[in-house]
Amino acid sequence: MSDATVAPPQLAHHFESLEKQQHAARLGMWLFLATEVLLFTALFAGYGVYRYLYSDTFQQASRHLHTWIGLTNTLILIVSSFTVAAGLDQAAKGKGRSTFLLFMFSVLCGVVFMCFKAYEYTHHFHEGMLPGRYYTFEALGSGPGGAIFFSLYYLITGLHAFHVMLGMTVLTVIGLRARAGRYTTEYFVPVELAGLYWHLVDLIWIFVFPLIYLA
Amino acid sequence: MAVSESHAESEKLHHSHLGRYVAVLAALVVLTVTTYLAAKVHLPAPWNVLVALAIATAKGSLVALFFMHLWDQEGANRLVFLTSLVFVALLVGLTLADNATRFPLANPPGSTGALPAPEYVPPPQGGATYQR
Amino acid sequence: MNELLRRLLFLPEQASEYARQVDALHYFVIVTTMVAAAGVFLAVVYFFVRYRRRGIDDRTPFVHPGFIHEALFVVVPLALFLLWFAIGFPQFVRLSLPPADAMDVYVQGKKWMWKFAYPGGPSSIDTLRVPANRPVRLLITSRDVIHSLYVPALRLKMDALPGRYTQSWFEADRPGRYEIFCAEYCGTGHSAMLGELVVMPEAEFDRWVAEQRRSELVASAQDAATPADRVLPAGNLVEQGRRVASEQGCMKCHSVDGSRHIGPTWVDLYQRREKLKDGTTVVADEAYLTKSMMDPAAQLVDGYQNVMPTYQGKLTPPEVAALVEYIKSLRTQVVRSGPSEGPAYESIPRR
Amino acid sequence: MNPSPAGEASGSMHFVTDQNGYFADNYLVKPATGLRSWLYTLDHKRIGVMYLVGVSIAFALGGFFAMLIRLELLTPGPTVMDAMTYNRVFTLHGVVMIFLFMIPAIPSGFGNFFLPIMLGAKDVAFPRLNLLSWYLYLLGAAIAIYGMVYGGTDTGWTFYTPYSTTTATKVVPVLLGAFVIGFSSILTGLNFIVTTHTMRAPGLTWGRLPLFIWGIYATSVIQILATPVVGMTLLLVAVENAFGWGIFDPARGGDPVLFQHFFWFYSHPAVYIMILPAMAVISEVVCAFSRKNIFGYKAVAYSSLGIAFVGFFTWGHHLFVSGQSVVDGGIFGVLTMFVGIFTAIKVFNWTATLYKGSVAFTTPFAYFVGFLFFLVFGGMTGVALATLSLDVHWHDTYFVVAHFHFIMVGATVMGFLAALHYWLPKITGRMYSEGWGLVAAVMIVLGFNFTFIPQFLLGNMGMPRRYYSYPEKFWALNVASTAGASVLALGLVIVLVYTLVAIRWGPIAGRNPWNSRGFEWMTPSPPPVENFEKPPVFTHGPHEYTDEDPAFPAPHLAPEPKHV
Repeated sequence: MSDATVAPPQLAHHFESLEKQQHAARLGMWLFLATEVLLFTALFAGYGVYRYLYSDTFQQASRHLHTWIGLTNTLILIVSSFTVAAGLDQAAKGKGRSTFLLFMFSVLCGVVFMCFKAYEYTHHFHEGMLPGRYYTFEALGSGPGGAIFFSLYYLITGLHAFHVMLGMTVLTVIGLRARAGRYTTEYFVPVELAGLYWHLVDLIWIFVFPLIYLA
Repeated sequence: MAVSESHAESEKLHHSHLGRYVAVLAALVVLTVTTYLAAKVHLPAPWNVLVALAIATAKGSLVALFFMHLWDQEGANRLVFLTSLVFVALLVGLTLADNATRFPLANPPGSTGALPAPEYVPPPQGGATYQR
Repeated sequence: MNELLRRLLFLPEQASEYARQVDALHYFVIVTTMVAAAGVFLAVVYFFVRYRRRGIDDRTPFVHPGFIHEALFVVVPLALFLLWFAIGFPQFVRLSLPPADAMDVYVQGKKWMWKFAYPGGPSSIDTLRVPANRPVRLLITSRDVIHSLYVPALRLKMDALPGRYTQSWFEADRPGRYEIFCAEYCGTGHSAMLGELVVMPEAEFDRWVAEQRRSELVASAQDAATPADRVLPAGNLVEQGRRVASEQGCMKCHSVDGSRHIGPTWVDLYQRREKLKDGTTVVADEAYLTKSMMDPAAQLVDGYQNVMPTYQGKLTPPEVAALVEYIKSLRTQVVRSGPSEGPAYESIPRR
Repeated sequence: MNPSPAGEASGSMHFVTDQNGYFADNYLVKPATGLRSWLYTLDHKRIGVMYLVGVSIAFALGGFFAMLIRLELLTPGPTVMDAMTYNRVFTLHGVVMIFLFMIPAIPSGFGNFFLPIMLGAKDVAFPRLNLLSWYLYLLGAAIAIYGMVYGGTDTGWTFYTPYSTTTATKVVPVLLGAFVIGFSSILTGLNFIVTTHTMRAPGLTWGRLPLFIWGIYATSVIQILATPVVGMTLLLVAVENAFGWGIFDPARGGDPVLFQHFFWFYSHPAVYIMILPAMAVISEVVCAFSRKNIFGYKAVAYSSLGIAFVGFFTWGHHLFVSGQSVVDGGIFGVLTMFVGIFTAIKVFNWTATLYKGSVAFTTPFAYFVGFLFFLVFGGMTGVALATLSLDVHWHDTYFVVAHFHFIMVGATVMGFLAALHYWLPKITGRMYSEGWGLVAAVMIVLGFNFTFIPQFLLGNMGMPRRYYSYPEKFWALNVASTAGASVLALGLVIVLVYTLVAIRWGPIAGRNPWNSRGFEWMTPSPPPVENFEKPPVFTHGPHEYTDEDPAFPAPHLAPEPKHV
């Protein structure tokens, strides 16, 4: 670089300024989030169609789920989202250590979320509430809607759980880096992006909860 | 221009938003409880879902606008997210419209509005032999 | 004019008024397409000739389009396309909404054959017989994967979806025989899933239906009646074959209603691909059928016992031929007793 | 409009070229020439070149399968293979051509190479993501080809359920391969959008962007928004095929038509992923070879975005006879009419660009003429196909096959070939043989017409697609089509041969052999590693031929190509 000022260490060689680089990273992340939204869209559209076609069965099926787990998990994710947002706030002030602690709290929330999910899945396995071919649950009658509901249930919550785990990994890595003082008040865009990802996971769950548990 | 845009974005993040976050958290918790209670109220057919979805949209907007800072950002990022939502609506809307307005027998048998199942034997897995 | 354009564009015959209407739109669309493509091409050629490059460093003026240019570029094609739509969509709506007085035919696609069933009447395989000048509604379904019933002469096509019905209708006005194709890819036999549409004059069709219903009764009464009681139409190979089969006791082991008995059913036997005991397969053609009568143990169908005696010397060659013809006749129309396919057809609402 | 001060406009002027105009310290030799330096490269140009090699191999492979199909259809009955093999071959042809060639060809190949250069940037915004995208492409291709070789797939590239979930052949690897390639496509699109937004050189406003960028940008939007949906859909089919718990299975109340909705929600816009980049190339070529600014810059630029957007609203026109409701049919039918308009706008503007120009008939221009004719005919037959009552007759017949080959081969491959000839001097620094180029172009255009015009007629006669055998009345036209395909294939082989010869032994092209004023010609050929010494400053749009422009020195500085 032939710029007069010394380039900050995080500046990649092909960007002219750190601000532009961060702008690019942010835009890239938003585009990525858009693809994530559309990844889930196919499942939500499938849900919408079958909810329309088998509305009675779907309503009954959702009554056989543990609403209290859904509610608790929703609250857990909301709180974890809050701590992630607060962690970003701390990072902007250069307090890497409190960012780390807040992020770890969110990861803990994620762990609790996954535990509830695991408990729920185990319960379903025993009841025969399984997807597609393996569906043996009898309480919903012999109509075809039940197997589809549980196919969709596992696909949506499973894909979401996969994203929760990815998010936990990202938060851990970025949290550790924040504690190690890798980010400054000028450069903390990775913290921001990790937060965005976690918020998206929360955002999707906000729609999953009423559709699956309260339908 | 991109430069001023990125500058403004970074600037806004430097203000502390903690107070705002707390307010949003409170609102989200209240809305979550509301949606749970609303589901217990018995409403005529489509309304339960619509109410639940309306509340979810409100919650989602809060998360997107304040936790994800779309409120502070400009131009491209908002547009990206909005566009993706337009396409969500598009896919869900037009596929649903198809099922809702079809020749009723073309919907899966056993579903609302369709007639009882006609004879259907699923083909055996991998059975690509002549059955003639 | 219609005939000339139809032949120029290689379109098949037009067996219905609807086909002629669609073709009229077809001519309009194709002619405008060709004019547009030729127009653009000629414009390029003209510009090339007129503004050929003179030197490698030519200067050219900076040309700005006027608003009127861009508006024309949008409005002219849009108007044209919307006109196409305005003509085509009502035709499509008409095709999608059968009239209330249409006769129903149930169509079932299956790897790789078409089955047509008339409510309360006969059913047939691969041959769809319909009366001319009478609306016919097709209720189409499939037993396995998606097929698509395609009758080029009627400009009609509709997918057969497994486990549910789609509908279409037509009113053929030219008696004759027309091809039926499967248009949705369905596996190795896709291109062999051919059928035939036979449009019959109304009176002839009614006679045919009555005859089918009668022969159904005859078939169900056959066990009671003795062959000698029946008047046999001479000179009809199929009828002779039926008689020979009864006389020789073939019906003790082979069914003609599709059910499994001691031996394989004769329904659809002709051209069927049979899996043999030794694991090979054979197509049940004339040669195989004849051979099986003479030496039944040689190519035994998998799943059946070797119990059939040889008919070597018991059947004369004309009798063998008659039997083969009879078996072949069981291919295109399955004579079956009882109501036809398609539950609850009467309650199917019309839209 | 006024030319920028010399040196400002092209920082690259300081690079030293030899007396022939060949820049020795280019990206091909810097930072190193070993295989490792290519495999680990983050240079967008090298990644672009690797993509070009990859897609060319895929194109050859797909072309080979196409010839097998044409050979089999030479006679009505079995000719050289059995029905199962034939079904696998046409599936292979479709999958290879679409997922391995068409979708990445122009955006990932030429787009990677030229998008940053035209923006005056040193690289794309996320070089590592760019390399990852290339390796995902390779991985996806490997998985898909594994599936196709060991077991084969006989579903056709459309994977319609329930056929694809019940067939005995190996569908899952091909689905997963397509899924992985989809992610590669998403990453490329994401990279290009961010690059266009954030890395434009000073003075390069949106209103001055080369039209190639606009086309690639619109393509990227589709890639980002549509690909995830098909990824999920293919995954659902794979899960249903492997474990029996998908949601399309009619035996469990599923709706096979829903699969078609999901599939075409991606695959119709995917058609625009394939054609928009070709349109983008043509927008450059028509300006360069008529030495004229584009007629209606805004119209051409915005119509790309229009296609990208409205292209999403039309997927249901693939479902007119699938049991879709009449209401949806009407909605999709009328919306499809609108997407045709954007293409019409482009066609008219390209044609009008020649007006008062200085038109040179070179190989790229020959492909432009072919492209224009094929696009108009293919595009209008596409709109005709969306005319609902006509579609009922044409759906799933050879008419459809001919229509989309007019767009995919007629337009996209012509665009690809135009780009190849136009930019070969920039990418390799060497020139191809113009004589052979024109011979091949004529063969390709004529061979193409002979291949696919008979197929339009076959479709009119009613021959359904994916037919292994056919009634004898279709024979003559099938023979004509096969004959045409042979000429087309021969033309393509000639292109391959002289291109390879040119890369190794071609005459040195110099910085700007076409004397074009596209921004990519401001840097030496082949370009240096970071494209420009310092970011160029732009004071006007591309392709303005009104005055002297110091950024594009007069031709006597870069005279006739010379042999080394």
